[in-house]
Amino acid sequence: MAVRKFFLVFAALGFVAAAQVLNIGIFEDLTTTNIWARIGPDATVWNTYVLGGSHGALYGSVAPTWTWLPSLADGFPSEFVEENGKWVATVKIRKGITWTDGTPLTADDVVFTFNVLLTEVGGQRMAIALGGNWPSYCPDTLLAVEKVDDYTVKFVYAEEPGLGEWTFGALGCPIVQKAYWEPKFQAALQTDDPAASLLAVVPEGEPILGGYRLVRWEPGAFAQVDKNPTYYATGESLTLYEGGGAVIDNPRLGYHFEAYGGATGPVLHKLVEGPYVDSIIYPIYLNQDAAVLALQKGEIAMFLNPLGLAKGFEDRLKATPGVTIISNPPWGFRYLAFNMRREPMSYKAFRVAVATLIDREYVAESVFQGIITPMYSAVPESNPFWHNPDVKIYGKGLTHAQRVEEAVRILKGAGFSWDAEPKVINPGTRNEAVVGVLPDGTQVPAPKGFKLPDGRYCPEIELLAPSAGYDPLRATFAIYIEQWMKELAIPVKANLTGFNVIVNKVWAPDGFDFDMYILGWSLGNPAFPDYLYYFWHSSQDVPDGFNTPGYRNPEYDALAEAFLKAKSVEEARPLVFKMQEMLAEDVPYVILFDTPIKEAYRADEIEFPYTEVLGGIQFVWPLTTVKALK
Amino acid sequence: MPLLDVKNLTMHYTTKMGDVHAVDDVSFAIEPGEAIGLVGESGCGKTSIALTLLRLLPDNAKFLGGSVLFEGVDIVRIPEEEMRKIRWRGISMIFQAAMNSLNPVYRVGDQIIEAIQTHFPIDYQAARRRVAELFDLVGLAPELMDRYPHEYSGGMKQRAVIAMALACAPKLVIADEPTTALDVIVQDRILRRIDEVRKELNMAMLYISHDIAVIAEVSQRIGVMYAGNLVEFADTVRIFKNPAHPYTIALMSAFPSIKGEKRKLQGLSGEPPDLLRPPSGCRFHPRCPYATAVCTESPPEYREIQPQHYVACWHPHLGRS
Amino acid sequence: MLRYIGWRIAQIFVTFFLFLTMVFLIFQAMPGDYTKQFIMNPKIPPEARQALAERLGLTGSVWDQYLHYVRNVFTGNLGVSFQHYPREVWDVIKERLPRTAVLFLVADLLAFALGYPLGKYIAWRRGRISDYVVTVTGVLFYTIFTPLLAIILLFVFSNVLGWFRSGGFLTPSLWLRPPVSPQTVFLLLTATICGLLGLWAGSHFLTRRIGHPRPRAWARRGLVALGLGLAGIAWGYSGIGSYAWDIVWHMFLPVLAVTLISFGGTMLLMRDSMLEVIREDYITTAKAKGLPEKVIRDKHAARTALLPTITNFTIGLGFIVSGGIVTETMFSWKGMGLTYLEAVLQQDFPLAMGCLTFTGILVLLLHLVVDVLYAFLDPRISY
Amino acid sequence: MLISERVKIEPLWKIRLRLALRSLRRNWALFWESRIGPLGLGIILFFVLLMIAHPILMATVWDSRVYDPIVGFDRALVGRHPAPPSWAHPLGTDPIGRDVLSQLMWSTRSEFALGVTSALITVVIGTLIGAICAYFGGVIDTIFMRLADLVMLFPFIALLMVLRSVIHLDLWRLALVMGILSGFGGITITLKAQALTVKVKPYIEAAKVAGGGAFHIIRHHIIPNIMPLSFLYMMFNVTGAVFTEAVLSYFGLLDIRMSWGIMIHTAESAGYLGAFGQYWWLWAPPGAAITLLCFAFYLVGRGLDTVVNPRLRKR
Repeated sequence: MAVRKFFLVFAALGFVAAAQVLNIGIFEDLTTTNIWARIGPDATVWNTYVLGGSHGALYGSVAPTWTWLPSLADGFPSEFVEENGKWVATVKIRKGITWTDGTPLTADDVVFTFNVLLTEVGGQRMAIALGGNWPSYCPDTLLAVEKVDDYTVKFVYAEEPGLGEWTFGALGCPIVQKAYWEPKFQAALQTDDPAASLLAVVPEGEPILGGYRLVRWEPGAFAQVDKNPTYYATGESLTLYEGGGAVIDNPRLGYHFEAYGGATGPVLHKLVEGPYVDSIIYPIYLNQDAAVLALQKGEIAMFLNPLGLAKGFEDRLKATPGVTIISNPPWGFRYLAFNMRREPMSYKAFRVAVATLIDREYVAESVFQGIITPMYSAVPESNPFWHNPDVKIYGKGLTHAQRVEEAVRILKGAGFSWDAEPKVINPGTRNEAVVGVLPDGTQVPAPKGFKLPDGRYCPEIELLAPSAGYDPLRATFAIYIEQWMKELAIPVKANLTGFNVIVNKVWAPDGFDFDMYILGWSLGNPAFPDYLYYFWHSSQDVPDGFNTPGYRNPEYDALAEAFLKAKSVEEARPLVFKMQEMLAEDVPYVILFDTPIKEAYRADEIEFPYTEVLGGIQFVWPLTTVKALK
Repeated sequence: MPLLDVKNLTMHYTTKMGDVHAVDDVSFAIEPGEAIGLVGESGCGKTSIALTLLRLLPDNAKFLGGSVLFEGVDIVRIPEEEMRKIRWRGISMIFQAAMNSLNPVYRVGDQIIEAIQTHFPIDYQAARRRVAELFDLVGLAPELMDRYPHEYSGGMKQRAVIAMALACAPKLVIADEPTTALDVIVQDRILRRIDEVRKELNMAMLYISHDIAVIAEVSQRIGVMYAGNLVEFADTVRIFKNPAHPYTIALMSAFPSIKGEKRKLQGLSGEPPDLLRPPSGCRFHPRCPYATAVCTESPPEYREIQPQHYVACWHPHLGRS
Repeated sequence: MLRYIGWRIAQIFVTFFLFLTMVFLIFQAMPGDYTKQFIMNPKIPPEARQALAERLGLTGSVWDQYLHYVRNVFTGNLGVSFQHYPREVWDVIKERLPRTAVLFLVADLLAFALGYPLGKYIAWRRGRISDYVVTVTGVLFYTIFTPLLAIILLFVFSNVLGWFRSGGFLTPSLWLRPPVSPQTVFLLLTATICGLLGLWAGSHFLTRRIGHPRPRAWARRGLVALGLGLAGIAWGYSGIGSYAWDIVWHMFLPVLAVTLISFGGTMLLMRDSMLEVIREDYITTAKAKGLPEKVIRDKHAARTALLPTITNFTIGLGFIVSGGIVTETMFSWKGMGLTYLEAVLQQDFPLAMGCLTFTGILVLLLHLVVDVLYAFLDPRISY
Repeated sequence: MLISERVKIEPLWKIRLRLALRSLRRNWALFWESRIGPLGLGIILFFVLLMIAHPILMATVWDSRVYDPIVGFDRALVGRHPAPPSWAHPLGTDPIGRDVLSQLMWSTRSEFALGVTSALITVVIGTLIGAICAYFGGVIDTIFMRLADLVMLFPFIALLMVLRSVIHLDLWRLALVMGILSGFGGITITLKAQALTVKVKPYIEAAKVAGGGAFHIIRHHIIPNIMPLSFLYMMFNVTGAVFTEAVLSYFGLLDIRMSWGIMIHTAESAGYLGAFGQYWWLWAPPGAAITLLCFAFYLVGRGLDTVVNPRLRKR
């Protein structure tokens, strides 16, 4: 009996298969289906993978070129004009866009969305109370968003906003439907914790704009999204030209838009919006091995992982027929930070010396055999628009012996000294060392007694790094750095420990309690590297701030502020270049390396419009342009 | 022919330290319906004999010779399955520690019924009736049969155990220290009861005790054991009137006088021998006041010095002067 | 009896209270807080994190938090999970528990069904070759490094033979339009198992008056078989049989792993307690009574030796959370163990505390169960 | 004079020694008879050899730059790590080019250190508390017994997973924590039970009458008598400790630079674990090592059990 039923189900499955289905593995379960929570406290990458396609925003940076273009909006926003002390700009909304319940998208929805964020609850804006990414969509300087007519909204700022607050801030905010959320929001306001109540709403049948909507969530097992038949952009073509020009053409809405010089030069990409796949199923795998096996067996077309494939998985999948592996540069970096508030890290010479000692190439090429890429600048070169290729690189291309000598020279130059100074003997040979006997028989003692310029002995330095358990790469790197520094008799101790332990020491409640640490950042929007401000601006050198090294450089501060206030990326670019140079020069961080994002997919099941994209496919997922081949 | 005929029974325990000569060349016979006593200090092999008769010896017991004929069948040589049939139905036993010989997690009645049903194809109710009779017989209220052992007093347990031993109307019942755990008054009553029951059902009885006083009154003949040997065997009166073996004599002198207080074994220095390395010759010679050279050299043979009076000694104490 | 149980429950409450306090203190001692998770995103201003901290009740004096926590627990409220904000911890546990419950219930029962007779057997054949072989094997499985076993099983059954999927508890493609949620299926499975278990226990009670041992045994087997049959039919016709089947099929490997690992414990314990019982006089008596070996072994020796084994087994059931951690990770079985592991790694204190608290309650309850069980199994004990 | 001829007078220590030796011989015989005990002992000895061999090899044949278990790296095989077993690397190399055999041997030391230390701590605490509770009873007893119940309520590994973020768990701290935790746990109850049986022995009374102080009696009479049992539990605790460490390392929760558990973890996080047969040398050796060591100590424990606990002996 049971068996027969079993077959019936298979039959059903067969039927489903007739409609196009993609199986995409993920590694963690959804934690919410509520947009406020998903952008807010539950802003996990997994939620974004599955639900990211559901809501739309006025503007967005379009991969793979990260060109900033209107999506719900009609054309670019107006210039800002000053109206009695406030700064005002208007945005037009495309006509003909409908929610899944058939009602049109109007200014009311946009205004409502922002009003929710602007509402004062318990002495703070809802945006703050909700937390997560909401504050960045609703900057403090944004005063109000008003309806001009059904398809025009007016943004009112206290002062003329820059890219950070405007282009890459408010204009990127996801828009929700007023009709659906208004009553729930009002209800929430009546409770004693409106934010919490709003986050707690389970959005049954919420109308959406995006290409895919969640239809099933089997906690712990899988989630399924189906295509939105009324998706406004279906069939819309976006042509990107090498000259940077872009042309949007939407026959269905009869909408046409050209930007950045329009159709000039050869075409780089022509993306035609889908969604082409009827439904995407996201089975949850709790370890990568399971997912890899599934991929090999063809149970899934690919799996999404923010860290990309580990070397072993790559080795194993290379052999699998039908599986293609792509490699993309990461959008992030792992770094060594100095606590410049403490000796000896406070001495530039010391930091430079350490930077000189670190032989990224050796570790990258020999030890990790190319699974990591050395990095040098605060903006990864994977982002050519912002990356400054010619920043200062200490010790570039030197041999180990030369690095040691160079470092010693620098330190001595700055007044550091030793009881027994390090000397390299028989450099370049197999028994190259800083201690031993010279050919002429003179005994070179082991270096010891590293002293600060003022003659005091250097205090013990602790180098915090994730344990091999958490990240073998950083752990190993830390051990090498420890070795190299010890060679110069610098009293350093690598403390490989849990991630949380490091975070809790670095961001200790009362200020930063560390000497040196190694961690990593994954960076936000590639179109606008505003982290350059947060990580090194002196205003962030406060408890729980992000300027962990305590880098205070008025010149840099000025640049960083100007950068946020810039009106256009062209205006911002030179600033960013200068900032990178200063960072490379002063080394508050030593940018170490990152791992390229390797991704594997079944070329016989899934097709992407492009596979070369910063951060990899997972970084731009979900795609309304992917096609299923089965 | 005797009901049970033990001939030159020899049984040793193998241990890491060597062989323990538990039973050496023991012979005696029991006639149907007769009551026999076996006395000796603890560790002299009495219990070993009992266990041999039921073949309940531990794995390391080694049977070295002789035979045990029960109704003409040599029960040390028959297969286990047949032996199982003889157990309880042919030979049953009243164990030393009655307290522990009942399984605490089953009702007393059921434990007896179990024995009955193993040997007779009768149904539960019939078996219950049988148990009721038995309880009645040993002086227990039949309704007690549905109680658990821990609900019994010492005396009641003892009675229950006796009832159990009688359950299958065996031809021979071995009573190994049947009453040691009980106080004197109860001891006496129970022994009498056993004896009456024996006469009623006309069973043979083998009493085993370290205290000759206890079994004297209920057994017709008495065997005295010392260090694995049966040293003297005769009817009770004879044993008391004129014991022939010096050891028996010593035992007698330990018998309560009128004053009632016991005396230490008289004239006996030293301890019973270590059965790992039993003395040469007569095992009793190191403690024997009358020991001579011959005693130390060769073991005395077990012979009939007078009709129905068997002794193993070079210098038996004959007659009285 | 009732008075005793009442007294025990009182004790349990005290212990539980202390337990709660300990749990609370441990988590208080943990450095940093959940909001640190967002340190990784510079776009989130400190105020926002502050707001979150307040909402999660991470501010306020330790004492207040403590009172708040204890009050909540005793009112059946385990707080709100950080990871799944604003979902209730209890809600999360409710979702994950059935999966673990079924897995471990089945596995532990199998382990017992395997270990109990084996222990009985080798104790009886003390010192023979079979004794050594079985003992050593048992110990080997008992001490094997769980991940290793899991790897081997996955290797053999999933990779080489390809009989089972390498993880998860259902095949998504089969569950696109299911008439029931897996939750329900898991609950029903649990119910079925408990039902059969109850029937098995009950069968002893029902048949206790049947005279001869053999028909009694048959009657018992009959009852259990009947139950099995009915359950099978019920599942078959319920229309969700195939779904249940899918889950059961996924359960195979983890169940096998847990069974192999845990049967040794029962077996060795049973062996030892058998060896002790065998020396009891009533075993000699039983022999003397001329009972067949099998009866002596199974009825007299094993029955008494069972008691300590039962205790151990029952209490063991309580530790499914920690027991699950490794197994569930290896087999991608999203149950209590994994939930706890994640909660700890993510510093989702309420959830982690919830899991611990839950374990505490479970174990304490099982202690009570054991007491009651004893009252039935051992006539000597009467409260 | 006869007497003086017959009885030889010996110094007390000689007699003591002889007795000690005899009992040792007897116990060894029993232990040997258990058969599983010696098997375990054999395996343990094997690991001890591995442990001793490592420093020697490092000092003689192995170039530390290649064979260092933590920062070693074989340039000869660049691009081919993890390399399968070869003459240079009998158990191959791990994903970042370190010699697996060297790691295996090097870790043995820490496993022993960990296991034995924590087990010792456990047993010392357990014995003391057990003895004291048994001797004094009353409030002290109740307190510690309740405490034990409480400790036993906590799932061990789960608890350590939490503690790890409270305490920075390196090898020694882990040993300490585990030792203390299980020391106050179930072991106290068992040892107390044992101590109670000792307490009622007549010679304790005698000692009391002779005016022996409480602690004198505990030290000279009770503890020596529960020692064997403690020793037995020690073996089981070693198993527990090693296993726990392995599991925690496997999850990457410990701050240890190298251990069997971490070896497997490295293989897993580098994505080689699931390839099973293909990269067996990454998981099989450490996995087997963990299993065998736990297995061995457990067997020894059971072997001792037959010595300590007569009821388990063959009759």
